[in-house]
Amino acid sequence: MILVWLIVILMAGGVLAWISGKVNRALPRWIALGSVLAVFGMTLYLWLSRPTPMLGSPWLVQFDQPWIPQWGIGISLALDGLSLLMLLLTFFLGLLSVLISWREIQSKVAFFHFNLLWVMAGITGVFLTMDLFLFYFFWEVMLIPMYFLIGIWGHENRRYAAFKFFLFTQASGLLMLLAILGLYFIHGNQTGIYTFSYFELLNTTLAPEAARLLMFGFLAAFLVKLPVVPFHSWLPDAHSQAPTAGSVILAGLLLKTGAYGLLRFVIPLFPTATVEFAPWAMLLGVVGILYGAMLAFSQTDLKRLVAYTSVSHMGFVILGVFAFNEWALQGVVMQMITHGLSTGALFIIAGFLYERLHTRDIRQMGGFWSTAPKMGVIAIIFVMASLGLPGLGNFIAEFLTLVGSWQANNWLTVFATIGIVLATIYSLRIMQKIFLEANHLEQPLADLNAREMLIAIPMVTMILWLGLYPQPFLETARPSIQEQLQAYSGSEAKKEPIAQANVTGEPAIPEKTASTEKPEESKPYSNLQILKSSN
Amino acid sequence: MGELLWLIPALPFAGALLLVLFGNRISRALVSAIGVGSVGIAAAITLALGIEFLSTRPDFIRQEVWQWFDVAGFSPAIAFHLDALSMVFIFVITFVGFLIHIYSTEYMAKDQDYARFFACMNLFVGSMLMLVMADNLLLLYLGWEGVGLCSYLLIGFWYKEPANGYAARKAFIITRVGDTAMAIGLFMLFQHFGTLHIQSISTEAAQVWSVGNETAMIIALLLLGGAVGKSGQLPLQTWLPDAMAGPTPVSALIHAATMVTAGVYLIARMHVIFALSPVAMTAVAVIGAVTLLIAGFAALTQYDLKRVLAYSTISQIGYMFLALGVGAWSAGVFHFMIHGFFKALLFLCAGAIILALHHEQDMRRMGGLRQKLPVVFYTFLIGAASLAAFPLVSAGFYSKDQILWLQLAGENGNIWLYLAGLLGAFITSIYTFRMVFLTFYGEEKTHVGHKPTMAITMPLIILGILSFAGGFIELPHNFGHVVLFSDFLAPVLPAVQVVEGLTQYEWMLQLLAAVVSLGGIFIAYLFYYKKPELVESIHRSETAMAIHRFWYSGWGFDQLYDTLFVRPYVYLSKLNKSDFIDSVYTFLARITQGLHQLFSTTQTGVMRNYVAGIVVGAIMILTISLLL
Amino acid sequence: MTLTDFQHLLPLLILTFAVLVSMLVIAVGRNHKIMYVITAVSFLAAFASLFELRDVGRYTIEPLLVIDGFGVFYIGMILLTALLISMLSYAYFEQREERKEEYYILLLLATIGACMLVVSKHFASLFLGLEILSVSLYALIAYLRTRERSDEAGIKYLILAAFSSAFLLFGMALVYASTGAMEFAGIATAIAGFTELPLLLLTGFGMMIVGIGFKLSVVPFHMWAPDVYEGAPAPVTAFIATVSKGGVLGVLIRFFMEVDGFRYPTLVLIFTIVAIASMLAGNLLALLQRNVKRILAYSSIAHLGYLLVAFLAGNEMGVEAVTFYLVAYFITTVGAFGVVAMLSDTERDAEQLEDYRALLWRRPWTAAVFTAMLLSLAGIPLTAGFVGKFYILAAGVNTQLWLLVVMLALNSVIGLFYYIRIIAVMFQQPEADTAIQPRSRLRPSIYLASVGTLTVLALLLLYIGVYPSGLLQVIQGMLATATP
Amino acid sequence: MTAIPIETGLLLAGVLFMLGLISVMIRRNVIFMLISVEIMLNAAGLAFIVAGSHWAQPDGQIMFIFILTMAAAEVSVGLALILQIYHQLKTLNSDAANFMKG
Repeated sequence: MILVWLIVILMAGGVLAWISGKVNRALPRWIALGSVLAVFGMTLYLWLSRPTPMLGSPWLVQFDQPWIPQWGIGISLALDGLSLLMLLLTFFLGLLSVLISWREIQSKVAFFHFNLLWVMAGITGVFLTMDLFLFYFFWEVMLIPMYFLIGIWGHENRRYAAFKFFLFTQASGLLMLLAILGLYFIHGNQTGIYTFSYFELLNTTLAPEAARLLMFGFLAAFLVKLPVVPFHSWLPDAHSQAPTAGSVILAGLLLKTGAYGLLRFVIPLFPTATVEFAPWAMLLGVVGILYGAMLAFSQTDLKRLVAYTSVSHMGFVILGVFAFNEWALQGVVMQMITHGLSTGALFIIAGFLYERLHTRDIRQMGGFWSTAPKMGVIAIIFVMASLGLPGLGNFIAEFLTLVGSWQANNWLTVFATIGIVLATIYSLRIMQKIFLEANHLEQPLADLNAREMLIAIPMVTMILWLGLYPQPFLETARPSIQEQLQAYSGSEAKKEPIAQANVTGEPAIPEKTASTEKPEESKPYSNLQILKSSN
Repeated sequence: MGELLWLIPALPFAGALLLVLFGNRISRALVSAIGVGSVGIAAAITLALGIEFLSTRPDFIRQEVWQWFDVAGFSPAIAFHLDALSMVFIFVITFVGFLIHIYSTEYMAKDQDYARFFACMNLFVGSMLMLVMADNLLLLYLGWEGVGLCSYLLIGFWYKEPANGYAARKAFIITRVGDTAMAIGLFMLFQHFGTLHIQSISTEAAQVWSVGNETAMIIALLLLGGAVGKSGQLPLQTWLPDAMAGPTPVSALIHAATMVTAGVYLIARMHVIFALSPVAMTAVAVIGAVTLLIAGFAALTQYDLKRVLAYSTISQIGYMFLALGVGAWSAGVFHFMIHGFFKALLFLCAGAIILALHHEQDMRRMGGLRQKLPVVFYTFLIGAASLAAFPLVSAGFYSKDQILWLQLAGENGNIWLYLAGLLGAFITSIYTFRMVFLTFYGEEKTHVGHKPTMAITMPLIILGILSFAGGFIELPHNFGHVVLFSDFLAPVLPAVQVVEGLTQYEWMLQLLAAVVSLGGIFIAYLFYYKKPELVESIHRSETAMAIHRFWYSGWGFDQLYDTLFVRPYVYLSKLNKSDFIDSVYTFLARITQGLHQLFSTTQTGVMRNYVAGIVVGAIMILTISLLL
Repeated sequence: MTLTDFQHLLPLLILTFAVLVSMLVIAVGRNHKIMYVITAVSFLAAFASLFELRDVGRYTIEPLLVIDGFGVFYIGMILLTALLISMLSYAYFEQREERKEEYYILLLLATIGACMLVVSKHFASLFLGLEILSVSLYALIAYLRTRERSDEAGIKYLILAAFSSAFLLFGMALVYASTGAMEFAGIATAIAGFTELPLLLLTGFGMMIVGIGFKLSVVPFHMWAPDVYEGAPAPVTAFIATVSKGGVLGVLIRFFMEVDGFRYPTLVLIFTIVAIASMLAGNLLALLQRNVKRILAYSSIAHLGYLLVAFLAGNEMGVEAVTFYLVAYFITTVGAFGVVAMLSDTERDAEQLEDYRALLWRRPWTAAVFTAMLLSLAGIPLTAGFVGKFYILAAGVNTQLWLLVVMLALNSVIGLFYYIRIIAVMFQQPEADTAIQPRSRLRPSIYLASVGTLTVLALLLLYIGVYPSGLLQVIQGMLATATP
Repeated sequence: MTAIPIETGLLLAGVLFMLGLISVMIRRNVIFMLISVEIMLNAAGLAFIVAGSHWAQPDGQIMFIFILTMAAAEVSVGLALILQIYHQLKTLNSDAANFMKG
């Protein structure tokens, strides 16, 4: 029930914030802050109170309630380590988003906070639902408020950006809807039970051809959202035009829903098809890493630059997801969190600068270190995080991802690793152009004030914590990651799962009754991986 | 004592943290106290630990602070491993680091970003200690990248000058190229051993792989890539001369004594892997030999005092690589230590000179400083003697002689490598004393402003003593036969196998080395003191000047990389600034708009056209229904 | 005709009675409010009488009509829609035409026609219903005589509708000629006897499609739609878009189910082409259009295309999907035109995109309702339109009409563009000059009627969007009894 | 009286229909367009009568009566509208009524 409350509090808070705008201009902010704090507290409590799941199942909390029984749709919410981490990230960034908007947003405050909270409600729903219909429902619910956030409070080119964002995500989402329906009917025809329940659909037996098509349907949505390179072009516009809170939520959370979808749905639902597609997906990832990094280097709009770094970083996510091993997937989960923090922080800094300078053009910046050293220190920490400096969270993420992907594909990993050099190039350029060199400004740039430090310090703490002692997070994610990999540990061992599946037409899905391996048992399996892949 | 191990890196880190948080709000004295004090205490602990280490002689001391993370068996810890090799490095880092910190309190006294400087320096010392004390390669990598960051921050310390920023980025990016190779090496190591714990890898690798194993070779070469990047060896050496843009204490600490030798440490640390691959060993030696020559020639032509020293650093690290490449592990590490002393000394002296001459670095505008800065002169002379391997009385002689000797006598030795080393030694002594003569002799060209005080001279004197006396702990066996150093390292690094029957000729080679060194000094004396017109005559020759320019530019590597990598990348990137993929979607949108326009023209508003439309539709439907 | 026959025809009879009473009332004296009340009450009464027929099963009034769950549901839908439209009309006409009373007679008549359509099972009743509907519509469209565009729309609709009726009739005649029956069931039996469909029959079907297609305004018979939508008064437009099309679609479904038209690949092919063309042309035409009423016209063309997708699924689920979608579409369309009607002034309807600029800041609730309607048209969750579109897609996927389904998805995206374009205009920052533009406000009481209607519609929209189960249950229950 | 074959009758109706159709397409005068539509409707009525006589049923003729009635209603509304149009445009040219397009 706590899961429903999470969503309900956010939605109700949003409506309340909207209404309260009539009473008082500041009230919406406090209401928004209060509701986000409430849900953050609840999630934190969940995390602290139950660090390990019940034996044999990765699920920590579940909630089931029929919704549209005629179609087998239920309000089925479930929380495992992965979703828990994502929720923590969501509410953490949500809290910061409310704080950064405190000064930035001055028009239509009430409606802004309504949208902010509803985006978060949608994202929360996406991370929690175990019903594909409901998943799609929330997937769309998060779009509209986001559209408004960009379209109303964005920068000069906001309408174009908002349109682009909406059309891209909607188009890809519809393809996913088709795939969901396809799966629904295939499953229904097989078993006679028509349901959208994730747990039921996991048991669907798919012909290879059908599996491939359905997988592409799901992929379409997630790859666009992630985004992967040929489908990324909505992102720079949306990110650069959105208000700071919008950018933070876009980069920190919305992109993560794509990664989450890959982990939660694509991998377990289509084990054989994904194995087949894996090299291509990894290639897309690598292309994304390199292409994004290259484009980031040439941008002059700070937010656009950071947006392209997101493209690059998200390349690691898809690279890792399709490596199918625990290291890579843990790396992906870490990447989701750390990228949320580091890129979010960079956007926040861009927001701070914009508030002071009213420009995002880095050609008009420079030398701010001398007058704003605090901002400089914060910036350098996150710039370093973005180039993957060890000791900061992103390093753990990228290193684990690459270690994992190396087991799967050597050459692509090599190119992905080269991406880190390119990351260095663009990251240092940010530092150079904004904080170093000579200062052209007539008035000195004000350094961070207390409220801004209140935003920055937690992020720095988090990124350091993630870099130096990520174990609590990894521990939380572990059971669910092992669950997602279930389908692979079986087929990988047989060495040629694809060929087999094609001959018999039956993908190698192991019995679901064989529940999660215990953490202690993970080691032999990983050894198996090591021995298997020789080059 | 062993439980204090973690304090050694933690103290500088703590110092850095304090300075970052409060540096702008506290007095300079307190900043110095924190900055210098943290490293000083670390040095004291190192000393205490070292004494205990020497007396008890354990194989190693390990201390795990916490488990970093643990993913499916990949479980690196934040754990420190202290053995003889690390001991040597820690010693150099903390002591030289401490001295340089003291020196900096005076050198940087007038700088407005005093706290930032010490914060970065402390951070550097901490990271460097992390690097050499790590018990697994991932933690080592953390230190490795950490020092890279500090190097970046400190090279670009005076950030208002864009050129400094450029040099800083160049350093970071080029070393990152090497690091990428190293990272891939780590992936491979992990793939094969399921761990990055150095000791486990070393023991297992020796069991699993035989000599000549291809995987071992690839891994060794990849690690070498990392080492080459960090240590400024060919082909990634180009960043080091530019790195001199940083304050001189930085050059002394990071770009001479410690960080740039991280590559040496890495190879020595992973010597088991390297030993398994003759190809990689040869590669190390050849890279060393070629680098030391190229850098030596380049050093000959530089006018900037610090650039000469930078090239000489590259060249001397070449020697270390040369030693490592033939399996003379302890000789390489020995040279590292001695080099750390005398190169730090030389840089600090150079810093004193630069400070005295109002940040003048061009040797052509120096001269006659012998009387004005006597302490600097004599300590510089000791350093120069050591660098030039002045026979018998300099530490450098013993360390370099050992390397040269083992090129021939060592099992993997090679006459060409030896000759390269010998030629290098000759050039070294020429450019070294060129510096001495140009700077300290002749007439005074620039007014001496700041006279160094205690904070500068004391470190110089201490380092001078070390550069002079450091060599006596390891003497050739026909000449005292002191093997304190190699004995100390023996549990970690195997001794080199000396070919039978060559030992008797060792004195001839020593003599040759001495002659070469003295010959170099003589030539420098001739050209730059006695008969400067000889230099003039060289400058008149067109070919000589072409070569001069070529050497001066560091053998054209910068231009080469510029045309090969930098400019194409920047060009491509700028070309695609607006993202051509975006135009695909724009095109789609255009098409849709075009279709809209097209369809709109059918809506004429004239009723007869609508009638016609219906008729056309009817005809189509009837055609379909009748024909199909 | 027996008493039970009358009982089953009660809704139609009530409406007819209301028409007669209205005429008498007008003859006695003109009063807008009374007329409005009579109309509303009669709609309500007719709707209430439907509850008697809820579990009717299948009751035929030979040879013309059949009352079954399907028909009852559609009649209910039509009646409610008509009621809502009449409520909107009251406010709309109050401030315009001086002779506004006859409007309600025409509205009632048109509604009777539509109701007739959905229960007819014979060409004659089909024709009668269609023509009652059409002839009333001619007058309704041109009701605001003083407006040029109203007349233009009226004459266009008249000529074109009559023209297409001729096709329909000729087609019917040909079908009759080749089968000898005008009852749907009779035609079905006759067709079942043929080994190969005779040319005459195919030609007849083809010509009927022209007639029906015109009423549904599907491509290529769609060209009248934007002009008529633009020219007609906003409530009438809403009526054309909903009741008229719903009725025709109802009879189409009935006819097709009866003769099992889905067995014939030719017919399926024709409808497939028509569906795809409608979706594409409708959406593309609307893309950069700046007249909101025309946008809605084009969007209705596209929506009919979507509906045909579910229709082509040809099974129970398809019919359910069509019905569900129609409900959602009715609510949405009436709501959208309601907003248009509410914002209109005495001079002209609020149809230019500029009229909506910064609406959110001027009239936030109206803008919110309109936004909800547009999002529903676009098929965004939390609205009925989403569930409807989902249902259609489900029906399509179920019968593996991949081409149609993918086209639908693609077109939804194109459609999205112009819906959110309107929304974007409404959300724009108010500019100094438009903000102060004075707008004549209606009397509060009348204003409230519209506001109430819109609120009800918006709530319904959300309710169905969030909890479609209830409606779904009703539809499935009603239709289960009907499908032959 | 011998029965006329159904094909002949339908052919006549078809020709009539085509005549009406073509003249709707080519005429500009609204009144003539209306008349042409009436011709088409009557063609349909004729077809019904032919079909009805072929099947020996009264249904065709009943339909014809319906059509006649409907056509009358349509013409009356139509003429009223045409009057309005003429008032406003001062012409009966249907092409002039093209204010709405695009």
